[in-house]
Amino acid sequence: MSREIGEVILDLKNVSLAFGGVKALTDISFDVREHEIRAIIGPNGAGKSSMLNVINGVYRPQQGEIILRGKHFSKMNPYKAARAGISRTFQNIALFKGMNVIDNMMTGRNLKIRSNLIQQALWWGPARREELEHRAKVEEVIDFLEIQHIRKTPVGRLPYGLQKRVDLGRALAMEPSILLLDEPMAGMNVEEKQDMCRFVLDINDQFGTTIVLIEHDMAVVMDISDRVVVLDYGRKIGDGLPDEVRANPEVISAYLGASH
Amino acid sequence: MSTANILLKVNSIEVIYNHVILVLKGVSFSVPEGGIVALLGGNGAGKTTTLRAVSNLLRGERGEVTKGTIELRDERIEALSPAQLVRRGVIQVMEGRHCFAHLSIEENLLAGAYTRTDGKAAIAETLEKVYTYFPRIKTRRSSQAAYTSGGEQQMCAIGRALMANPRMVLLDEPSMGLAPQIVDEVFTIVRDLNQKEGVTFLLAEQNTNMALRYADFGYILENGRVVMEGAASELAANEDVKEFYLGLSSAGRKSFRDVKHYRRRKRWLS
Amino acid sequence: MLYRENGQFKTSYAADQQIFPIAQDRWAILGILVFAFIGIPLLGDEYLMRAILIPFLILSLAALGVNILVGFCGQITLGAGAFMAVGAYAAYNFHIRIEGLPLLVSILLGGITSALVGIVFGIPSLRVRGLYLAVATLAAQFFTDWVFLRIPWFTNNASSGSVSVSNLQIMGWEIITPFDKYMFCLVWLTVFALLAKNMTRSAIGRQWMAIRDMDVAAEVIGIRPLFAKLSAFAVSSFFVGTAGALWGFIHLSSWEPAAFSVDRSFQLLFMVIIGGLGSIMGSFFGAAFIVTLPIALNQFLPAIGGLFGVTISTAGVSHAELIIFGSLIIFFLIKEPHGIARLWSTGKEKLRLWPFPH
Amino acid sequence: MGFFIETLIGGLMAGMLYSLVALGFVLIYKASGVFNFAQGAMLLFAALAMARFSAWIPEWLGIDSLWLANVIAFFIAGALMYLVAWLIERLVLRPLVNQEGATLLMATLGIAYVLEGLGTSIFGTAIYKIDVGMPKEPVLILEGIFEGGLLINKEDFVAALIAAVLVALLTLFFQKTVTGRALRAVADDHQAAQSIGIPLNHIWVIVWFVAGIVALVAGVIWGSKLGVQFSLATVALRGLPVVILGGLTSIPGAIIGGLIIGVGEKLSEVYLGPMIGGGIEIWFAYQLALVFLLFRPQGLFGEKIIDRV
Repeated sequence: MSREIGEVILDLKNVSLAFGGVKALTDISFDVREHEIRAIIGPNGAGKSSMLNVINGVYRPQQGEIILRGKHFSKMNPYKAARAGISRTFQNIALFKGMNVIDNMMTGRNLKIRSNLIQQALWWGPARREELEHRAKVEEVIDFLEIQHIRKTPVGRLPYGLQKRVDLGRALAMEPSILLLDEPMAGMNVEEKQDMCRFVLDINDQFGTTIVLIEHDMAVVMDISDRVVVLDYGRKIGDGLPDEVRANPEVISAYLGASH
Repeated sequence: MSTANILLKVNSIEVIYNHVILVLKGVSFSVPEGGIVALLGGNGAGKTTTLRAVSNLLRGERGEVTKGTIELRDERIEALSPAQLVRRGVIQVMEGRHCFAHLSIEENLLAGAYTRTDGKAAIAETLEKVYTYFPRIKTRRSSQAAYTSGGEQQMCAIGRALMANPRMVLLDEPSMGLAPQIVDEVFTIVRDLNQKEGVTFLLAEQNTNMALRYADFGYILENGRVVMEGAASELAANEDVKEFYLGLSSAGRKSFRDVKHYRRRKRWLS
Repeated sequence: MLYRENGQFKTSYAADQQIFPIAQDRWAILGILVFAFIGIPLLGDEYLMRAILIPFLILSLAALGVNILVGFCGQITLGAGAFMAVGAYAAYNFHIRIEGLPLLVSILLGGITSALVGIVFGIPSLRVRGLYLAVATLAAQFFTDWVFLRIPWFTNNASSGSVSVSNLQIMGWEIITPFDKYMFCLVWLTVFALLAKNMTRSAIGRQWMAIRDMDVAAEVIGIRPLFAKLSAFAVSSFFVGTAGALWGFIHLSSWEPAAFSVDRSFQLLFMVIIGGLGSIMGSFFGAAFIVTLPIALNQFLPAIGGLFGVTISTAGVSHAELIIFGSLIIFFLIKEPHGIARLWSTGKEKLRLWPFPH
Repeated sequence: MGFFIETLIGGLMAGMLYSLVALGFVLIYKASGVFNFAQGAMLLFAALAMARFSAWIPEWLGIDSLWLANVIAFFIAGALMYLVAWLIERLVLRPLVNQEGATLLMATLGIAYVLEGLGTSIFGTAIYKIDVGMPKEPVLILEGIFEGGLLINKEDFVAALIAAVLVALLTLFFQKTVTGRALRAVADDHQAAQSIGIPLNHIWVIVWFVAGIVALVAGVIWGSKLGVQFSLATVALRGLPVVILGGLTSIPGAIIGGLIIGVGEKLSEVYLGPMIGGGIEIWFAYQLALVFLLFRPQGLFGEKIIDRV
């Protein structure tokens, strides 16, 4: 494999997050290196999704800071995160249900749109040109994800597995440098998981995108991730290479259970 | 399966959503009394729709059974309301758990006893029984359901269904989004309930591995049709099932990293 | 088998992104336009224009505006009437206070004022959602009701807010007859419908819809809710405001605040919901339905009564109108909760599949 | 000072009535997720029925007792409200199950038109009186403390008392009974409630009926104060700011919100009105609610919107 894992580009330092007194994350530090696939695992309610939400600014941690390519953010917000090249998918699929596949993915190009409202209303000059350019870009992503046959289908009508793929497509349309995936394989059978793994690996491989991934399926995590961090009750209980984590006794008792 | 103890019999049903979208194209299967039957298959295969057709929760989604019959102990049930079905002992635990977010766990459970007419004492007894099966949620009994974890919500949802004293539970994706350990726990409880209480289960599951380990019999759905059926052990031994649903090849489990960029066609489609 | 897109292959994204990608649709819409611009003026009488067509055109414009906000951006408003009022009274003030200001400019300025007011009343939408927001928009309604009734400056010291305009002309074209008025409104609506369609099919429209469908996800992909929501309020209020100005200037020529009461707001909301939320076409369907229904009832009820040998009193007719209007609305919502536009597209889909369903 | 307190109390009393209207909204919203714009029309319909039957019954049955006539009329009007609830469930809610909020809202506007049309064609359009023997005379209290004492309307006082009792009963019903729990379950998740065998249709009839009774009580109080006429339907518009101030899902919110709006309206009308031209109470109530909303988007007591990403 040609990709080279680079320096740390995303670094979380001592992050703590609480909702009305209930602690979701306690003093968590971890880093992500460029081009790696970084997995976050842990039991339900361990704070995995909260972690992603902190990274892209949906939640504001009470303590700690986020360092992105050397820039310190004590307050991240989703817009800033998006500008900085972070995109994500959602655990419960957060597609725009009233739009078709293409339009959903076109929203991913939003930050790159330069024309203003009036130009768009007149469908004139840069507005029209941009629309075509971005459409071409989106079509590339559609080809990559092999969803050509559904490009005009309203997303609400798609089966779950394809919705997950469109969700990924929307995130990819942003051409992110860091991609956060929240349980991309939940509720899938092995065949579909294989497809999804292939996409994740290809994204990582072809575009060099750094990937942070939450996943329950241990087989998937062990096979495709470079490093794994393990959370339990909002604390970090393990961090390292997949094999190290699998051998960590604390991780076994909290999460994996004896049979795995 | 002998026909003597068939509890539920579904006969080539067809389901259409919104008058135009055909989702089930003639699905037939049967569930024996006291069995655990699994409906397996990918997303959009029609598992959830099948369960909804049985429990008659389709109408809210603008779907309807347009052909075929569904019989419970030889009684046609397509026209019954969900409430009437619960009174006949058939109850569904929906995908995604659907606990009452603002009610406490205990209130959730008690709400499950709405159709019971056998008095408070009997309900209290069932509540205790549910708590013995799910000790984990007993400790959270007074928390609002919205603030409990996914595993606890799944247990709450199953427990809530048990409060109705059902003979048959339709379980939709019980493992979805749960940590491996919790999935084990949930399935173990399902087996216990089946063996000790004699509750019949019809479950729809993506997690083929888990489902086949606990079920007696399985049906594989694809594109709204049953493409394969058999005893759980037979299915688990089938080469196609192994490859496409369990991720095993003759050389043992294949790493997800080594998945090829092309796929072999399934034999039953060719 | 006539309605097919078979054989119409798109060779460029530009072709695929046309407003009507299917050739049959393009011909149909062209036909309608030709009929509206040439056929109706030749065939229609003055009553038809005054009582039905002009109100239909203006209210369609307002419905377009409401649909942008409610249907595309998902912010329910019960205060659309207020913005019609703002548009009408603002245009009125520009018209009488600035000597020689062209009519077009007055109306556009009315729209712009309405857009600014819309932004102010849109600010709560950044915090408040759904039905709470819907009720909050009533604040705008009651506030403007009061302003134009009680503050004499806005109505040039006219009593009880009643004002009138006369002598309307554009570059020498005097707008007097129903025919002139019809043409003026038709041109206006055609232009603005096109603008609305363009917005909804480009980036700004996608921003609105993204906010409507899932605001957290929209933020995460870099859409600022502030800009998306307030721009929807502004554009919507602009449309509604110009519609208000047209309603006052062209349709009524003299009016008072009651012309833009809360009932008007409900009426507009009915139009977009019955017509189809998030559909440009739907706005026209809805407006047509709501404008013609009361007139039809009014005409036919006594006749039907007569058929059975009952004379229905005027009061009886108005009561029956209420009942039938209410029932029909419920009936429509049940029949197709997504509005006539959905009925239309399902019909087209079936036609496309015909004669082989599924 | 005395005048201020009188205004304040007047506001509180008026607020209690707003609370009753708001309560109808809250009940229906909680259980069926419907924002019921027909609440005003229901109130008008109930009040019209009460006014007309209490006048017709002595004629028809030849009884002299006003009290008895009122009781019978109340029960007839109540039965009528049950019929209305049943019809609404059958003809509107059932076919529209699981539709979006805006669609349901429009449907209730449709219901409002139908009810207004029906009410006026059955019962007529004149102004009617409801005489339930409410004490009309004002009383002076606390003469020792304030100069000239405080002038309190006894009728308002009785009305407030009735409203308070009604609210207490409803709260008990919701929190303590099996049906109440089922109602709350339905309010949380229709489908899940259906899946465990709670019959939605039945629950909705109950809840619309309860809201109908609340409308009837409010209609009787309001009607006996101001007479029954078509404009009573617009009372609902006065209840709306109360609902959003208090929170769409909170019964205590409806009460407290009503009081705040009542007091706010009266004080603003008396002290602010003369300065800027009068007639400000309606929009003032809405603006007041709006300002509150900016600080608490789910209303004062509304349940926090629990959403997880």
